Amino acid sequence: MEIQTKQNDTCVTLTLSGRFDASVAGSIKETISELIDRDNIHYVIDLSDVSYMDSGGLGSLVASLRRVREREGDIKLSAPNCNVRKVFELTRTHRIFEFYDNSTLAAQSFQSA
Amino acid sequence: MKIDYSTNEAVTIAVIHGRLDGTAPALLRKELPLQLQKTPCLVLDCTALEYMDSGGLGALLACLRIAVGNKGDIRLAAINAKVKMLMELTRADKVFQIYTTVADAVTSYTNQGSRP
Amino acid sequence: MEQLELKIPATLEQAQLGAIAAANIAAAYYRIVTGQDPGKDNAFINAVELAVGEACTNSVKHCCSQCPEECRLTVCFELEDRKLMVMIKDCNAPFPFDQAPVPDFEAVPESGYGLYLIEQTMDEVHYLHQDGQNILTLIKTIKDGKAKCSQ
Amino acid sequence: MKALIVIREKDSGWLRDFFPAIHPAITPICNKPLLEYHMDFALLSGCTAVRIVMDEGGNSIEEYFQQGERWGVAISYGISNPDDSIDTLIEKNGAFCADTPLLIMDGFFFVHYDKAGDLRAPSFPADSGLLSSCSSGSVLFAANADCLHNISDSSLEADFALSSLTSLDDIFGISMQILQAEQDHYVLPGYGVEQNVLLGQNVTIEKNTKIIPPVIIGDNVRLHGNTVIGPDVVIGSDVIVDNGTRIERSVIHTDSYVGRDLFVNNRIVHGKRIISPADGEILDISDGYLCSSMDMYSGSLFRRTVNSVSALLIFVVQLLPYFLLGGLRKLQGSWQVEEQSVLLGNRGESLTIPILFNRGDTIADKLFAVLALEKFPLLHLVIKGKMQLVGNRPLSETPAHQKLLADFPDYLPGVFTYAEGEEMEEGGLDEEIIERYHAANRSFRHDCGILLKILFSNGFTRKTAQ
Repeated sequence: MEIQTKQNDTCVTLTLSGRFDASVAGSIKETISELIDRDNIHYVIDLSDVSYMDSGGLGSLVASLRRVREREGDIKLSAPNCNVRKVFELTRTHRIFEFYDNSTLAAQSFQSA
Repeated sequence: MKIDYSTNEAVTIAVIHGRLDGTAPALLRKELPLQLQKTPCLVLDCTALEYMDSGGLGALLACLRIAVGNKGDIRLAAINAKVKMLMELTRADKVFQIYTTVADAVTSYTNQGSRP
Repeated sequence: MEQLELKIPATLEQAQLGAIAAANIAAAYYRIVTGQDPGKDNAFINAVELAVGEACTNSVKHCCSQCPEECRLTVCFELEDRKLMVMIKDCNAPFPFDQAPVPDFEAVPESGYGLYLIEQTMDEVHYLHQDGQNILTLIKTIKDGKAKCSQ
Repeated sequence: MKALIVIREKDSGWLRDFFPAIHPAITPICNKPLLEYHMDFALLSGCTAVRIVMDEGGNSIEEYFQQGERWGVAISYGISNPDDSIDTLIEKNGAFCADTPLLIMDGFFFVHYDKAGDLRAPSFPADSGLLSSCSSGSVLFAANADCLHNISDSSLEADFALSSLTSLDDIFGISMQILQAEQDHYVLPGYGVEQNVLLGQNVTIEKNTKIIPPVIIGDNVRLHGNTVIGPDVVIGSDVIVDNGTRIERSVIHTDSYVGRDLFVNNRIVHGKRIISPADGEILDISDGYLCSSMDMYSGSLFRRTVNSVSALLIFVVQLLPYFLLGGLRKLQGSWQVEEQSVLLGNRGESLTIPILFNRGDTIADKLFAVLALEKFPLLHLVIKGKMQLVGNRPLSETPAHQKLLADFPDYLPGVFTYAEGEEMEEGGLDEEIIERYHAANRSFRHDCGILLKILFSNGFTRKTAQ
């Protein structure tokens, strides 16, 4: 799985593509925590290109969200496919994330906030 | 399930507590007829009867037959909505006389005498 | 339908292989049984992929031996008219399958969703520990052609 | 134009107490899920794409509607948070809502419309505004996403109405309204067989079953004998209604089994659960026993009393000849009787009964057989209500028979048997078929016919076994 990072003044956009499962979950969590240490607190994670996510991948997102929320930041997600949505729904974690049609819309929401 | 009995003149009032399902119906089939032998006219106070399944209803019908056999009757009082639905579903409400309060059920014996 | 068996080294990267294989085998069986192309987001295939992926990840995570590469995880697939059965066998210590707690959703835990997801996506899940092996059996039935959700 | 359908748990969650296994948005209204009516409405209004936004359980909806192939419209899905306003939802679903007129259905309600009427664009004026609303939601029209912010509360005229869904009675009431008066307003699955009756595929209707319109029945439904369905009944798909049950003014959901000799009136049946929509009372039928008739109560009181009275009658008629001819046969030594324990039902109760053999060829033996006097010792069992006067051939108490009875719930042993009525020799396959057929279609008239046939028409041809 690849990660592209793009930063603008209000938030960092991470675009993931491929299979977001337990084997890569650890590295994602580290990437985000490094960014947090460099005082980036608002994130948009674009899932449009993620074909599969398991509880490992989900766990890393939940952990990162908890860390970011401690610094009054937020993580917004965009365009999860049916497969990925199902994992959020079944684990009821869809209630703690905000979902947007695409990453630009999610980024804009940080501006107006 | 637990039943306590009290009798005034010719009518026995049986207060039934808990649930009439599982093994309770067999208990009822043994216990109630003994009471019916003494006084065939019986009022079943169902205020504390939470739930009854069809096994329980079957047992009640068996006891009814014994009561009617001895020129008596079993009249139900204060049944809750679930029991009422079960009885309507199985048309058992056409077989039993059902009263809203125990008092009505008891007085129904005094003026009507036994089963109409 | 005879059994298809897959032996995977017990590492996280290889566990991913289990999930991908499961998805493709499920797709193949789906075509055989319904005679139709499963299409993009097929509920049956997605469910099998997720459940087998979780099961493989769990068993790899709890792999007992110090050198996981030697330790092997077996995944076998079997189709019985419309029921796909997937058995995941490993040599780990037995685990209390039926006391596995349902996640406390209010607390939003960061892990422990695996077994719950398996049970939610599969029609039947059975676990037994036999002659030194954990055997987790996942069963999913291929519904009629349109893979409609059963009300 | 595109449609944005918003389903919020806070408006619809109350339904989960009644139907825990399904998402409230696909609760059946009449014989179709609620959301499918919304879909038809969006299509009729000229929408080419639909987005369903939910804050709970979206996945089961997605599995049902998938990408909308069945409706020829592009359906997509969004996840919302419970307290998202319409503006936030428009922002979150920005790509979908960008530069297109929007029909927004936010809330939990039923849209009353007539598919014959033309709901297309002309009825949607240029500016945005409220089209229709009710206590539990509203339908808005926005010429484009950004003019939504100043949605004027000017209510635009619209030729459809909303009714709120806040109680089970609302849902039951609308189902009845559609069933009785508005069947042609909506696209309802099923084939119009006769006035006000819609049938699905593979519907089996057995002997003397009555259907009183208006009735709607789904696919793979089996109505056993002697059932009365209607008026005002909706039956979903994959439903079995067992013998002698009467259903009136009720909705039976898909995958339900309604037991025998029951009276379902003003109820919603959902699997093993019976609900009274008026007061929301729920009765869970935990034991399969209720789903089949109770033996103590099998058949009406009326039928059991007639049973014992006619047994008494035959008893009196046979009394004298039985002792006379019986005595004679004992003298001649052709009297042979055996005790046999027979099964009474599939719950394992059994009863020992005397079996008299029609042996010997003297006048007494033959007369004994012709008058069916071997039945005499069994008649008191009928009077006591332990056996039927006319029923199945009593099966001896053997494990094989016990197993046979497991899938023969209608078995009720009788003194006079169906097999005799049809002059079947014992133990044949067709004898079993006859026994099962008659048991399934048992009715009072039917039993009398068999009885008379046994006693009179083939009485004279009864031979004595040599």
